[in-house]
Amino acid sequence: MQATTEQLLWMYEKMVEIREYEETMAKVYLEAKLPPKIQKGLAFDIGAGPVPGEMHLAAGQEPVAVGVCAHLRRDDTVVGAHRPHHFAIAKDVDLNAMTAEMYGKATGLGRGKGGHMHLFDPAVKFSCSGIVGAGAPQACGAALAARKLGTDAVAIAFFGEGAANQGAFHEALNLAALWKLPVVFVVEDNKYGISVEKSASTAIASNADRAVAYGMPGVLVEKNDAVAVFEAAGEAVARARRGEGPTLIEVKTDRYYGHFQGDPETYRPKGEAKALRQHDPIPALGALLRSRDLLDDESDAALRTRVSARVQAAYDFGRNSPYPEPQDALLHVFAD
Amino acid sequence: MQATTEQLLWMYEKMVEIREYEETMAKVYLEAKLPPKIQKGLAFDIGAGPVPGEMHLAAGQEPVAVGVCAHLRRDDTVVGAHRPHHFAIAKDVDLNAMTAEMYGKATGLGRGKGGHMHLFDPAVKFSCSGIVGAGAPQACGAALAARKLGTDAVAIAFFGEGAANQGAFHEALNLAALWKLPVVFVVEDNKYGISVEKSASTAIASNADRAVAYGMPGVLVEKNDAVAVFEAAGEAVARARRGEGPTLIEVKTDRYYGHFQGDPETYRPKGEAKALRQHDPIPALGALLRSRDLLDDESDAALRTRVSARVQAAYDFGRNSPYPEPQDALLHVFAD
Amino acid sequence: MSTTTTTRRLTMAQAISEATAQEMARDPRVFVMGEDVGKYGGIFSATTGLLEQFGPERVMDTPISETGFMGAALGAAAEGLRPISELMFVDFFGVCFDQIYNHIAKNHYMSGGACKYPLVITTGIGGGYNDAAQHSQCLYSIFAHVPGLKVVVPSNAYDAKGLMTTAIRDDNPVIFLYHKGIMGLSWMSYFEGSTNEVPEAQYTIPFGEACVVREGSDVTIVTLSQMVQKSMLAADQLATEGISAEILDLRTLVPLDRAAVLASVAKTGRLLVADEDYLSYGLSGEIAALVAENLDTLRLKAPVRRLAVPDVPIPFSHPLEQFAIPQVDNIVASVRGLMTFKLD
Amino acid sequence: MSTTTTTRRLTMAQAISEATAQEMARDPRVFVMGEDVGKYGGIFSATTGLLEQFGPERVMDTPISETGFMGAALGAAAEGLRPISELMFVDFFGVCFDQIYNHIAKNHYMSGGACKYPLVITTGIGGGYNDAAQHSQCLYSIFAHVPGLKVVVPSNAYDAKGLMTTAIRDDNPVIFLYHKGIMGLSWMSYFEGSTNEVPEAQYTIPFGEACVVREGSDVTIVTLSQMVQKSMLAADQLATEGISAEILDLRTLVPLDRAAVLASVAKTGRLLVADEDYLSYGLSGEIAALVAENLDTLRLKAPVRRLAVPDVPIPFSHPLEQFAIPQVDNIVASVRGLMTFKLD
Ligand SMILES: Cc1ncc(C[n+]2csc(CCOP(=O)(O)OP(=O)(O)O)c2C)c(N)n1
Ligand SMILES: Cc1ncc(C[n+]2csc(CCOP(=O)(O)OP(=O)(O)O)c2C)c(N)n1
Ligand SMILES: [Mg+2]
Ligand SMILES: [Mg+2]
Repeated sequence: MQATTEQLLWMYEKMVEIREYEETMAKVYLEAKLPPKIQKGLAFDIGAGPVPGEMHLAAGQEPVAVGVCAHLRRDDTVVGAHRPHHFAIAKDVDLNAMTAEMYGKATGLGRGKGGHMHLFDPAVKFSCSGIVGAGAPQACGAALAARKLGTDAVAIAFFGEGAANQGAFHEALNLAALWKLPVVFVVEDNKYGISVEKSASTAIASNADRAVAYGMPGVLVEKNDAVAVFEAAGEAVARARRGEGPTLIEVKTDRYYGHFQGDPETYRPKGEAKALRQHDPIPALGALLRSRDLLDDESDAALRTRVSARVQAAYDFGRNSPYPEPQDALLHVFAD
Repeated sequence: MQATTEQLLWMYEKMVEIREYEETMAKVYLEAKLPPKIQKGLAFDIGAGPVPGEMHLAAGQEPVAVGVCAHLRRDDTVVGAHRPHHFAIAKDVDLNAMTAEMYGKATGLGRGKGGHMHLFDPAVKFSCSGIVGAGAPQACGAALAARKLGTDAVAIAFFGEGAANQGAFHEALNLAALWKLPVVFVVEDNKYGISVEKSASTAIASNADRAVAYGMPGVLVEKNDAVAVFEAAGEAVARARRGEGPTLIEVKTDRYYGHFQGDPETYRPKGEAKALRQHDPIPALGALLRSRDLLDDESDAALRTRVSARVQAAYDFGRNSPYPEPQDALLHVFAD
Repeated sequence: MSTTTTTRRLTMAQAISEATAQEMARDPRVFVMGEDVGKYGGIFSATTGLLEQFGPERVMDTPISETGFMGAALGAAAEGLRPISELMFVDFFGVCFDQIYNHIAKNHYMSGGACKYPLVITTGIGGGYNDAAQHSQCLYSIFAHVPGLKVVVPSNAYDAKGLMTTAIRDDNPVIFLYHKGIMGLSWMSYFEGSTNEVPEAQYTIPFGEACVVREGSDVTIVTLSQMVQKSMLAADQLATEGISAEILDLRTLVPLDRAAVLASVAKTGRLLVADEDYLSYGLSGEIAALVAENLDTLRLKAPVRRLAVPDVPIPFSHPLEQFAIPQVDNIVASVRGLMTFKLD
Repeated sequence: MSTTTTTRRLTMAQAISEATAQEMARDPRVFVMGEDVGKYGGIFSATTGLLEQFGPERVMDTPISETGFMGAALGAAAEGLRPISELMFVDFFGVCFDQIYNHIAKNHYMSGGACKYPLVITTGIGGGYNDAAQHSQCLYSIFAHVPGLKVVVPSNAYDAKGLMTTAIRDDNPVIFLYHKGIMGLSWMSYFEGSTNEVPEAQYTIPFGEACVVREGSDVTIVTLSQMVQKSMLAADQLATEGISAEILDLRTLVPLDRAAVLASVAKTGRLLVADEDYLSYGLSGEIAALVAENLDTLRLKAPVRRLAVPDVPIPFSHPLEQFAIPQVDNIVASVRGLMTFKLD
């Protein structure tokens, strides 16, 4: 399956958008979290600033999100994990409401109740979870619903290579294969589960080889490259839509930041992150586009201006939105 | 690995013992459970009689237990599941105390606290659990301990084909392979998880094929035959003892009774159980022994008399032992 | 023209499957999944007849993958379906509680109300038939402790049908816990009071309304599930001794009918909580605490008493299990004990 | 000759890792496993320095397989080892609770005392730093509700070291829950009172002994974990208003020091339970129930009050979270409220 010009340009623009989103967040997140504004003796205060709490950024992992989501419709479901921004953006989650959510604002997707690991946008069928591995069975449920409702919608479960050792992974893959559900399981192998290297957590080198255990196709995408992901995902999504069942894809990708912001990364070889950036997938796709005369300095600049406007508008929206009333904490435990 | 004469005779005798144990239990279990002794309107009363509660019998599945346990020492660990008698007997669990436990007596392995799904005999490192799949990680822990303590003991986790779709299976296999633990995982494929056929629960035909997902050897034993199991298990146990890591074995075996006693078995094709008994593994091994002049009518009869004495003594012991005092229910929540 | 009224007695199991069948007929979004819910009809017969009536696409046997199918229930509910997902024994919740309490219970809240998860988890609870420590627990306190789940614990067939219908129609996750010893199974002794008259037509019973199942003036027994039936027998016995016990069947723990508890205790001045869950940090404490919080308005004649499993796993052996699980005699003795006090 | 006494202040995280290191040095059977306990030193620094000191065979990073390694801890404990197994956040218990409560907690009982499982589960609890609904819970009530686990919830470094040493030496499964907001981490604001003087030598603190951390005469605040530190600040404020609060730090929930609660309430006549777990069906109910059960001997001046998370998931946003989790001001206000009553 070959990407159309439109798809290539869409992937490029979305990757640029994700990257800018994450780089902006890296800065915003640090606001008011460092001395001398914080408790004496602290180096950093996770609970301070306009965007408090944990923050897992996905810079470097853009190809996985865009390569898969390029094939999706609004009515396809995506379930992400604790590192969800790239998927959310690629699935066209409302950027303003998503950003407001991370600021904890009343205008946020979850009116400030969810935060960065709990983004729910039913309009585009996006959700995520802070519990490793938990999304995989949930994606099966969405796929089951599609079958029961007679649509050809598909569901994607995205998770990290660390999650592939959680029991939920196994149960979900068996269920999906057994019931021939239209799901695609996509493992982002960014080499680490927090500090633990894949080789210290996973008995085999590639999770794609685990597909055999469920009688489904397993595909390894060896390069952190949007077009490569696009091709693998295209076949998997098409297969799912045709009612032929699930696929397991693993993509070797790169995490540019720490596991979460503030991670001392002492477990990581010095300079590793820097070296990874030598193979940045965004300029790589840019170069491809240029080689095909689909991009030049001017259109690239225009695109980046457009993206910037969107991203910065979202941050402005988040920052300037009002907080919920404290007692609104009591609302929404149950639907009426 | 070829079974010695001693091993063949041991397996035969143990299978005869297991079968007699289960057939006796099937009768004892029914005592006082049928009308007119029970609540009016009931067809059966699970909570009545000398051996109340659930009862899962393993008649037909003897080859799995003896073929594996023939390779084990007292200091090797066995973790079984809710259908544990055949494993317990093959692991030389104290037959009197085990039987007394099922009668709920003070002389039982667990002083009557555990019952048939919860048999613990630390002297021979046997335990089991009523929770499907739960034993697999526990066997990994025993194997880890062996490594840490510098012994060459191994651990066996036995469970049904239904359990192989539980998350614990996946986590345990990955852990065992990752840490190269001396464990052997043995799946008893008796075709059903209660009423659900394997094809309705498992995406692939053989769980042995799931070994690939962990980079460990996977072995399918296609015949419900003690010698076949013995050979597969021999290599796996030896490999574990040599420190070369785990193996996954699946054995196709047969369940002669219902899932539990009292199971209406409406889900099972009529006559299936009867047909399975045509391939009874006990006479099959008997025939092999006879063909090698290792068994004749006389020695078979002597063996059966010996076994019967043991089994009936155990039931007598259980029946005649005293009940614990009611208030002993309060003891043993914590060790002092 | 005349209307014929026939009275039907159903077991609680029949009532639950009837409620489910009627709701499945009414609403095509409802479907059932779980282990052995199909051909077997549910180990405790809560789904008997459904496969025959609705076929395998709406009555789905699952692998033994509770995390898998509870998560799938959530995913399907998010898409507008209304799954009923059976956890065969509540004791197994530990293999899938993350899906239940971190997701099914919280996603509506975390989404700020944007997403709904209309699903029912049915599960068997309780002991008394020697199924030992991993198959005999009640555990409803744990489901009631974590926010976001409605918790239903019926004591008889009539209530079970109405509450199950309410549960299926509720837009929130509901856990519906049926005690095995009141299902009226043909293979387990059960309390007769749990099998009663059940109208054939659909009806609902609102959540959060406890039911005074026996009026009395000397003591209030706050209870639920099978313990309601035990309390009824105890009350009969107490009546012969001249002690008049009022029995309050909570029916739902979330929402909890606090007003009904307080009203009854205000009337009788004495409270016994009769519970089959573990004693500490659970239901019996919550009900007792309710009284402690209202000591400014209540006039008690005796301190509060709690009867529950005394913080031990459920033992297998018959005499041990009978000791660990509160019985009719224990209720009688506790009430007698309460009558000996004379506060103020 | 003279002995030099140096006073050392440790954070609670340092105290826990020191207790662990000293016990590992003393007893070769002790080992640690969990996610990121090695090179990272534990996400909340409970295992910092252990890998360097004891090497990877005794400090084992695990895959994200909580059921796998909790089960492995059980299996290893059965063989005589003494594992310390970290569940990174208590919130994740739902993926592995079956191993914990159906096996680790019950196997000793089900074996009639024949088998022992000496192991410690360490886990981070609590909110206050905007980690939202799946990373901010306390949940200790659930662990205390199911029988077979000892439940330890320290409030400061001194106690944490002594209790951790006791935990590792205990022949039973112990769950040791440390609140992230009192660990003294360099990246999270914390309550100063939790960092205190800790002797270098090993010592133990027995389980089941609550500690009066502040004496008072008007009201008893029964509390634990971070809420102890909040209560201390509240008591300072109340003192300026002439209200004398006694603060009882439970330290362990199983065993529970019931006598200490009753003694303090007998003295003050007023009880506030200050808790960071969910309100209903949990710890605060249990403590209130204790009072309700002893109304024949206690003379109360006010009804019991409970302060806890009001049965909502922990919301992310700062103002919402501050509202949901009881704060110093709420404690002050609740105590003031208690002082307005005059029962009898
Ligand atoms: C069940 C569970 N266990 C542990 C955690 C803590 N945790 C959060 S992210 C993470 C690492 C996840 O690694 P991976 O799946 O590879 O995703 P990545 O962070 O690399 O994107 C861990 C252990 C969790 N959230 N849930
Ligand atoms: C986690 C869990 N889920 C469900 C059950 C109920 N249950 C007990 S045995 C059983 C079937 C097990 O099938 P299998 O593993 O094939 O073993 P078999 O009974 O065939 O020996 C089920 C579903 C359980 N005990 N534990
Ligand atoms: Mg990763
Ligand atoms: Mg089976």
